[in-house]
Amino acid sequence: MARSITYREAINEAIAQEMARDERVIVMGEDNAGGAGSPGEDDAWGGVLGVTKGLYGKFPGRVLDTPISESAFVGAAVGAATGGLRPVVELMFIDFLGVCFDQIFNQAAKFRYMFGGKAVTPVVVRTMWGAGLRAAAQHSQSLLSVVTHIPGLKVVAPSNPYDAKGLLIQAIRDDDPVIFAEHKMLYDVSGDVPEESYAIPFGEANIVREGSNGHADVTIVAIGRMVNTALEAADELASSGIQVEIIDPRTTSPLDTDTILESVENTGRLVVVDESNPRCSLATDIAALAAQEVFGSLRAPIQQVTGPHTPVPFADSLEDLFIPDTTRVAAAVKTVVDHVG
Amino acid sequence: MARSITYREAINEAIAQEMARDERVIVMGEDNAGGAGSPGEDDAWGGVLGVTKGLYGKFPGRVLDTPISESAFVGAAVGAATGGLRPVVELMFIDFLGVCFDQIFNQAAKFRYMFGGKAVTPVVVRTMWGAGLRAAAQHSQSLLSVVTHIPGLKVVAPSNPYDAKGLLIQAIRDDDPVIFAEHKMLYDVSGDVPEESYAIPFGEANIVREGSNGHADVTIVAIGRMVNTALEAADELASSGIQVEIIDPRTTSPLDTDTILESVENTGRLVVVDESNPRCSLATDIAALAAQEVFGSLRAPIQQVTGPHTPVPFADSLEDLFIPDTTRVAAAVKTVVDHVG
Amino acid sequence: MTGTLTQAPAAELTPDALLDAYRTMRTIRDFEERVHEEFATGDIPGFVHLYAGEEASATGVCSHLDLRDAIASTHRGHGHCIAKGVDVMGMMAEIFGKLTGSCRGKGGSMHIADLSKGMLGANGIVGGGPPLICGRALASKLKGDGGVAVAFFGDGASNQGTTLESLNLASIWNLPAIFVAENNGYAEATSSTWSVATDDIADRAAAFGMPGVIVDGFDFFAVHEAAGEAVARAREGGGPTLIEVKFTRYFGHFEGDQQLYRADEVRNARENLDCLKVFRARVTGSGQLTDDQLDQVDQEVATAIAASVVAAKAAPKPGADDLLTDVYVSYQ
Amino acid sequence: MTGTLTQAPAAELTPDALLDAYRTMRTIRDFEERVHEEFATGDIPGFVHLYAGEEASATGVCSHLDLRDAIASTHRGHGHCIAKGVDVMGMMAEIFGKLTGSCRGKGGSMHIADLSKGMLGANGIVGGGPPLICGRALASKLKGDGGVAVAFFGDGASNQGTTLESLNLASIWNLPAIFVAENNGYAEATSSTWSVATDDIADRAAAFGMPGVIVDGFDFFAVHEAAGEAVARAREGGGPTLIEVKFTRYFGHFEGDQQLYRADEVRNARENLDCLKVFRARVTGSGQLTDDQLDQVDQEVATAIAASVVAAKAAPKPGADDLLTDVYVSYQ
Ligand SMILES: Cc1ncc(C[n+]2csc(CCOP(=O)(O)OP(=O)(O)O)c2C)c(N)n1
Ligand SMILES: Cc1ncc(C[n+]2csc(CCOP(=O)(O)OP(=O)(O)O)c2C)c(N)n1
Ligand SMILES: [Mg+2]
Ligand SMILES: [Mg+2]
Repeated sequence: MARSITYREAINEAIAQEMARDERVIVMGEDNAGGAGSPGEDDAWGGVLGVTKGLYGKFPGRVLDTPISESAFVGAAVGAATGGLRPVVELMFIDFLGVCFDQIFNQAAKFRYMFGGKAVTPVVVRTMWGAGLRAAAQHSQSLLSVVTHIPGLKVVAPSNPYDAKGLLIQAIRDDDPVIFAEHKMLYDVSGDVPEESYAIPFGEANIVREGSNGHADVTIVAIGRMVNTALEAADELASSGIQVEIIDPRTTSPLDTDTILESVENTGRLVVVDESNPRCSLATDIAALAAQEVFGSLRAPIQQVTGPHTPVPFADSLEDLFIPDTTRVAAAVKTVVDHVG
Repeated sequence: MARSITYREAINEAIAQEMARDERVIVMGEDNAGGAGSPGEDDAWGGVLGVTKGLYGKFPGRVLDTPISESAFVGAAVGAATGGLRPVVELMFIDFLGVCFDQIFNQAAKFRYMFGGKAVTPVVVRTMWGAGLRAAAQHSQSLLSVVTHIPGLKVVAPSNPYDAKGLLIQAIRDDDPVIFAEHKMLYDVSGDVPEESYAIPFGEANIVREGSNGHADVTIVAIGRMVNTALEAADELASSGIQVEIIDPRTTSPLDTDTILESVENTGRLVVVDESNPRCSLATDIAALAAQEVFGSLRAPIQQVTGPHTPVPFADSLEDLFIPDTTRVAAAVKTVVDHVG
Repeated sequence: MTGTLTQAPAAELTPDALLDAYRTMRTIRDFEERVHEEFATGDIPGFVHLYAGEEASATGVCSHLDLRDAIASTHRGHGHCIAKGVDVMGMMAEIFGKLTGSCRGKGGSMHIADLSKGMLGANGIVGGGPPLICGRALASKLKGDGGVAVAFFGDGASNQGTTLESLNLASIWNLPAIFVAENNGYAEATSSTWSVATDDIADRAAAFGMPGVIVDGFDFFAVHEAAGEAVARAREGGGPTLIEVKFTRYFGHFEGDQQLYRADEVRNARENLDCLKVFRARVTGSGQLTDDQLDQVDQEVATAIAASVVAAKAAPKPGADDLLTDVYVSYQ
Repeated sequence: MTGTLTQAPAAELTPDALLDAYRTMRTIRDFEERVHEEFATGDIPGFVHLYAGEEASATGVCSHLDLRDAIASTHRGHGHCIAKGVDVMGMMAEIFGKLTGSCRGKGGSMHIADLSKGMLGANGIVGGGPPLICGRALASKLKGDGGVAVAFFGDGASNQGTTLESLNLASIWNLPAIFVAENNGYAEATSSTWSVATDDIADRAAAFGMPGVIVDGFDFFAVHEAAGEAVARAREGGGPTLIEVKFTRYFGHFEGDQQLYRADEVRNARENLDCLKVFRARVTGSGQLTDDQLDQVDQEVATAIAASVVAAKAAPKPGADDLLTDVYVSYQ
């Protein structure tokens, strides 16, 4: 039975269902219950934006608050994963990678390979990413390319409540370390989500919009919140007769290269929309993939629509300019459609 | 007066000359002198591979050993840079980014922007990168894409002793934070280096090999040690009549896009050679650049020759397979030359 | 080496110095109360963490500092900025995201800085400041300019590796650094009695070979005295000190926090411990200042803060021309 | 809570247990001496850090552990592996980069692990292990399996933020964790008397609310006793302990280190303090074991180590088929 719930609720429900199903699943993070040692209510916070709210009451002893020591507690989640638990640890903002990156990329990600295939490290690092909340340079980054670059990590970036639930359930059941990146501007977005548990496999992109009558002029690959921006742009473009196919990779590692390449082979035109900084980004990754694998089908330059090579600014006027919008996406699409080869 | 000295000596000389020239320049890092508090010789190490050896004797009080606390001492270098010094701090291996990344990417890199253009942070982070020393997964990484991704950082990766000296002098004089990445397999490579001080500007690629008589069939962009691999491959290819132009960007941020694009416009074919892991890498960055900016000139798919999506293996047999070699580079060149459009 | 709560006398401070201290504390209080109100109207974007209740710490410490000296602050940085002399007009404009802000609207509340005043920035990263302060202290030491550097950080930050490493580094390098642990009892909703494994944060000083002292953070004079000792020691080459300042924050962790995790400790603090009240009682009781003098400061401050809000609201926002500037000194 | 060097009696250990301990220490010593020789011939690639001289630490601690228990090690990991029961044949092959190695040649000396033995890996990152051990201890605590988890780390690592954070986390979560600071006097060339701001690393225990104890690392019995107490406390839910073990490493920081930073402290240690000598004197002196029994162990160990080298040299290297495997359990 599907109901309309928010992205935040979908994430909460995924964790709750997996905790009920598998007692090895535990949750930890700063104020994930909230109020450890404090005189007031237990479960006073449920995480800084309330995503884990209520889990503490349902699963006493399995939702742990942590001190502000990301290396120690993210590392503890990694260590616990090698010891038979399946921790879901929250790194509040992906921007805080800088104080615990070692435990993620040199430890969790590399154990299996370094140890000759003999380690299994089923840890999920939930973390908030993306711009838009006026949270400025240290709380608004994407950094998805940084984790996608690392062999041994899987990276998930759901763009809607349905995917958030299904992908998180898969992440928790998955035997490899997973970075589960929740876009902070999507928490309050609602969508239809089945009550029952379901897992969405990794590496399977979602074609969120097909062209019209099996035809599309351009392929857009968009990540996270940019899927919505692309959808809006596509509506506009459709009214001027341009048909866009939009692919949401859902997981950036593994990446569903087949679906992307097949679409580009059909359309001959690719626009990648990614709010991250541009250099060595997901946008370059996907563009380079197409330029290597389906060059013969390309009929126009591959356009990247990304944030600029700057930190994320605070002022709303600037942040709105930083984040790719429908105008920029539509302009990129028009450029490739108008391209004369 | 140029003499032949090693990459290691060139780096040491650059630091020594800048320390002599500007008393604000200081050096710090683990055992950068070596033997702090120990009963034996001072300057007992000069860094783990001897790069800073001898500086302590020449500049007493300006070469500081540090405890193993990368966050604290890299952060201290950053703080000192805001306080009027020009620190050259050593992060022994770039793989150790995980224990100090915050001070680099959230602090040093962002100060200027976050503070509205009012900060100047002239810090150089010297660090060792690259595979080949049988140093295994946690001491062999590239990670250049991770730092290149970050706005506010400059990233330098010299491929020979001459560039190492000139670029390091520039790095020390530069007013922005610089990651100076020394390839560990190049330390013992010798080349002609002038004794006198000189600075090589950032963002100016070096065309290390031109085609023949102004003509080249393929452009190779190669990074760091891969420049030598590309040169070897080019010699082989020349003997089978294929002319290759090789571009060494020298700095990956800023990137000399003009030189790269101009060459690709001439040759119509691009191969990027980068030993890093492939996803969201420098190889994708440069490939995507060309696919967007000079699509019309491209006559073949853009080939990326990189390490695989795995950690760096220990065994020599495996590590040799990990690192791109001349055979793979030559094969990629042949693929693009043989491509029928 | 760990001391306990002291009741320090006001004797050695001149009336002017006392008025300055009061003005600073009152400015911080008014600033924060006003930002609290403005936030509620929805005009202020982003995350805002208020310092109200903690004024005596920033003020007591910074009253010993001059332009040779530097401080690093936290996400809760407004008080430190004001105490170190950053202009409130620019601060208020920054919080509103305006081009006239201290950081031209690019930083916001969590990144206000003024390097010309030795204010090295609020910091969005818990534990981000202490390493930087080691560097500032090192710079002063090597340059021999007599400067000291102060890291303010919270009880939560006292568990962060970056902070702990910095204590060790400052100690073995014998730096003119001061570490001020502002223990307001909570890191977000988490109690410091739970998150800090020792009774007092000051106990950690011994683990890093430096003196540690605890002071009543509602008492400007207590902070002032402890900081004075630490600053003097640092200036003389005696190395770093850890000062733990204990008090309560008056507002939520950030604006919007419902504070279910605590009861009415704030009411008690506001009524009985408040640093402004304590200060007034002390200096009028001793006859050093009169109520009239203090009231006049209150008036002047209220006017200045009100003006800062008016100006901030009227100021222009940064625009497209500003997006790409200020990333590098030079690039390409 | 900080203790001092003790001379522990050998009384409570059975002859079999004593023989086991001796065999472990002798195996480590022979292994390391042999790797040292082989490295000199150029057959062993990469960085190799030898544990010779420090055998009593790994052995004294791990003699209390069983398969419920886990350890995390360092770059100097061979001794910890052997003491935790990792097969020396696989270890030697791993160091030579062979397919028969513990990690199929992919890890090398710095990454030997055997999770089936509760050996969570050597670690190339200084301070990499303590956070992981918090997690292993948490897993044991939540599962109620009575397991304990031990982080070995060096004096250099005791300054790393990851280590310090872990001490606090283990304490406030009341974990069955043990932190063994192996103070061999140096981190590379840097003296611990300089890099650690306290007199003793064990002093840091108080800063994180746990007991701290110092033991003579050349004395198996001293380590054994201290570890026994800590393990018992941890198993009973009494929380973590910090044990500082003091000794000297016999070889350079890594193979190739010229050791200009120290004089002949090693000769003195080898001659007068050596853990194998001290052990032999103690157990033969007390009549618990005879020289013959110990000599026989020496023989057996020598044979086993020699065999491991022969096998390692003869074993195949991993090849192209192995490069891309073992990154994920499943991908795509
Ligand atoms: C590295 C990092 N982790 C977590 C956070 C989120 N965060 C911001 S403030 C805060 C609490 C800080 O508590 P404390 O240090 O006591 O300072 P206070 O807010 O009480 O002034 C947390 C967890 C952060 N900004 N940076
Ligand atoms: C994070 C990190 N920093 C630096 C190094 C380089 N390094 C390897 S071992 C070592 C010294 C470690 O000293 P200690 O902890 O005392 O252990 P010991 O070598 O004496 O056993 C250093 C600096 C590293 N591997 N990881
Ligand atoms: Mg606090
Ligand atoms: Mg040591």
